[in-house]
Amino acid sequence: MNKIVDYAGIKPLLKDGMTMMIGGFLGCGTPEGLIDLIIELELKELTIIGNDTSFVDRGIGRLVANGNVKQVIVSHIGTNPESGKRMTEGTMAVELSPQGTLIERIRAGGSGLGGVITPTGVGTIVEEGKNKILLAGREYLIEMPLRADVALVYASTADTFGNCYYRGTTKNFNPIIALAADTVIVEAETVVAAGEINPEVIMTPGVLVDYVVKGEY
Amino acid sequence: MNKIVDYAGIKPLLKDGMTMMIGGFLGCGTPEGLIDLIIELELKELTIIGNDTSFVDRGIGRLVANGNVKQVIVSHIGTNPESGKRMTEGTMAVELSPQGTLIERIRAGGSGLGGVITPTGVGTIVEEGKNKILLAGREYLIEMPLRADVALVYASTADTFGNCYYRGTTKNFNPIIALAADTVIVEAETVVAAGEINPEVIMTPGVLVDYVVKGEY
Amino acid sequence: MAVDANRAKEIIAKRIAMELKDGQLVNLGIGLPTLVANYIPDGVNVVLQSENGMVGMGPTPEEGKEDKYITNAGGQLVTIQPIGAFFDTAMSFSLIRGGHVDVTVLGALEVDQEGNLSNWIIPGKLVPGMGGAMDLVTGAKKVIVAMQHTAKGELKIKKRCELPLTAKGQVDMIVSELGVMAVTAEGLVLKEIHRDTTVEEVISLTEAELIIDDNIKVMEI
Amino acid sequence: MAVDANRAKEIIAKRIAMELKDGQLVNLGIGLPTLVANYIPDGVNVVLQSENGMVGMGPTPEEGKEDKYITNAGGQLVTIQPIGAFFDTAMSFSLIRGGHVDVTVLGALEVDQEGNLSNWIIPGKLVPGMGGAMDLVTGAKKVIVAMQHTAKGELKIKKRCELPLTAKGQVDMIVSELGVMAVTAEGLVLKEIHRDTTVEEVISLTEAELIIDDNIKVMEI
Repeated sequence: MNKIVDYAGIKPLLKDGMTMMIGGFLGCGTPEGLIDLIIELELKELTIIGNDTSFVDRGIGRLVANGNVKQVIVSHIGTNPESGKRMTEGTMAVELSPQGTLIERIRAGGSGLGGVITPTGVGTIVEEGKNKILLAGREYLIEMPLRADVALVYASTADTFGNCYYRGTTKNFNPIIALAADTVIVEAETVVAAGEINPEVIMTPGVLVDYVVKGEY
Repeated sequence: MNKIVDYAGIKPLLKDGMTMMIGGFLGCGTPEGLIDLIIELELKELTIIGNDTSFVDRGIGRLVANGNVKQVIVSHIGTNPESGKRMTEGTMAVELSPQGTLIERIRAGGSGLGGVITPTGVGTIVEEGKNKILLAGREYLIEMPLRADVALVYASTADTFGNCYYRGTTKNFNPIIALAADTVIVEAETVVAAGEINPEVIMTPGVLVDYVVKGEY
Repeated sequence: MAVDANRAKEIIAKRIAMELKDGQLVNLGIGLPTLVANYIPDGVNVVLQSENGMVGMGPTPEEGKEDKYITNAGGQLVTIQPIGAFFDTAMSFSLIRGGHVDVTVLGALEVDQEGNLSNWIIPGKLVPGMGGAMDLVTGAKKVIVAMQHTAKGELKIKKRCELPLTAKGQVDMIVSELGVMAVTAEGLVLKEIHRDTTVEEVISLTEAELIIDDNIKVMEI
Repeated sequence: MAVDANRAKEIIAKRIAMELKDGQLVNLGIGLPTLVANYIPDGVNVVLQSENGMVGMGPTPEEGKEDKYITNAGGQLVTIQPIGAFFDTAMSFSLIRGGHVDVTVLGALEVDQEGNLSNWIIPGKLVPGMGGAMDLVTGAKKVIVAMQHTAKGELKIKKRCELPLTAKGQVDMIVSELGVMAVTAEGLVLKEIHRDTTVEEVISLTEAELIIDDNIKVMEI
């Protein structure tokens, strides 16, 4: 089973209005070639789930600045002035979720768990509109799982079966979003034959991956 | 900071009545030297949390057969006739938790989450006495976190700072229990200097580990 | 139709193997379900999961090539295929509970016409524990029960399970040596029978109410 | 006592560095808290966490030795020490929320005598988002606020925070260029003051009610 496609092969999979999870932390570990593709396709009304909106000229930040995005669900927008501007103008909705809560919501969505029971946000405006629960004498929020139509994953190395290895701090959200989307697309810096990645360092097994594209970054 | 001790150095840490998490899956990835130590110390009234009670002559199974155990919290006891016998006699209590629920309960205990919201067990006797919750139209159980006084971890390789690498299927419960105990003791097949394990393959960072003993198995 | 246990198991395993599709992630329970791996058609490559922490599980190692740190969920020595990966039990059950396992095949003590399954406890007699079975039956996309149609004369395909359940209403398909049954909104539908039995015999050996499929077929094994 | 911002930050960072103990896992927020790393005493080896996915974070790489795939939570290039490890964000916040981080040092817009902290939003003006701050303040064993005592004449150590909170009642210690305050069950206790200020001056620049410690000391920096 060979999952390798080129960027042209990815185009039909990306559509207006989709919810997309995108890996990366301030752009480190974001599949920039897939970002290019979204801009080239002039996609509209996207909902983007990721850690942050990065910088204006990098990763998710480029999609925000380019006007592809209807809504973001992230933990931080402070490094991208376009995000604040669009939020204030009312042209882009922003849901802020604490980073640890956000990653657990994605993990829950990908792991069949019905929600996340976290102390983070109790007593703050983050708790507004959410279920609270008292367990073993402590108050917690119940935060709801997140899933997406598509996950755009950056891998340092992927094999033709889709197994992924993430080097350094590129791991961040990538192995978690690969659990939580209907279609998982990997942009890999290096592509190798199945079996060439040590099975001990694979964080995303290929069974989770639908397509692998060789990155041009 | 050198965390290396010998078995004698571990002895004062292990006491009657403790709750212990022990790594391994049917004995694969269990620190047998630390099991020996518990037997040698003739510890009593232990509560053991682990995947299963293994076989009579292996891993947690040896503690059950030797009478060190007051209670087990596991997903399976079928491979160890001593477990069923002691449960029937009433000399050992058995709490059965579905495997995926059990590992999430330990992960929750080690990750500051207040519980686990899982569909597993709904409509079965597993739900007895537990909170149920309806979220997004589906019914879930709320399963409570688990923590222990001590985690007994098996690692293939540990460094002097406590960083751990687990080979093959020895991973199982080991990296998760290392999050969820007040004291974490690692028995490593191989011990190396700090920095000799590739930081990409470390599943348990040394900051979680209190003691490392070179395994004699 | 009278066949011995080994022949019955072979029929069941062969038929279930035909359900598997190329590229699927499959979890086979201990015992009879494990035999399914022997009959997977040429050209169909499935990925086997072992819930202790592996995908891409391969067969028993050749003598001299055993690795004591590569074991399956039954504790036996196995191998890993080139497409495989190792991980911890939390990740393993993210795959299982999260719906990433396409097919799970499990044995049963009892199964019923509403798709309920009992396979982990006989109170007061046998308490092995559920292991990963509850999560597998709850989380896998397709749940196939592999079982001999009766056990020592007892009917095991019930109107309603009497033993404690493994999961409620999660079974999709039951395959026995006599036939193939599908759990549907209308009830339990007999879709196929073995060439050496009759619909009447299957009905007589089944406590559940069976709906006979209009296009009932002979098992192609 | 009038010092410029750089000197104030140096005082704060030096004093907080004295709180750190050998072997602790420490998370330093962006900005002023990052400076703490420059003043850690000899013989004290702490492990720095970067919440994007690393423990054992080292300093900025030498020129020519940068690795674009080793970055900190501010997106800057860093290095990893021999005792370090990389992991994903879920593991990173298991460490944080799970109480494995011994000390976190963060900046503040406001902090109050009940240990409340506001540092992530000024509604209608500045909405950077909380990033990992809410989890850090909720989960870390010891929360130290590093802040200049006042900002443009505004008193920032309040009776009660007016801005939206980052977390409720989680702050343990506040260190400013004027002194060291501890949040206790009795209230906010002034434990130390800088040698160039007076208790009266600190009180006058603090909106919160300060309890003066019987054994109040001069900051040893």
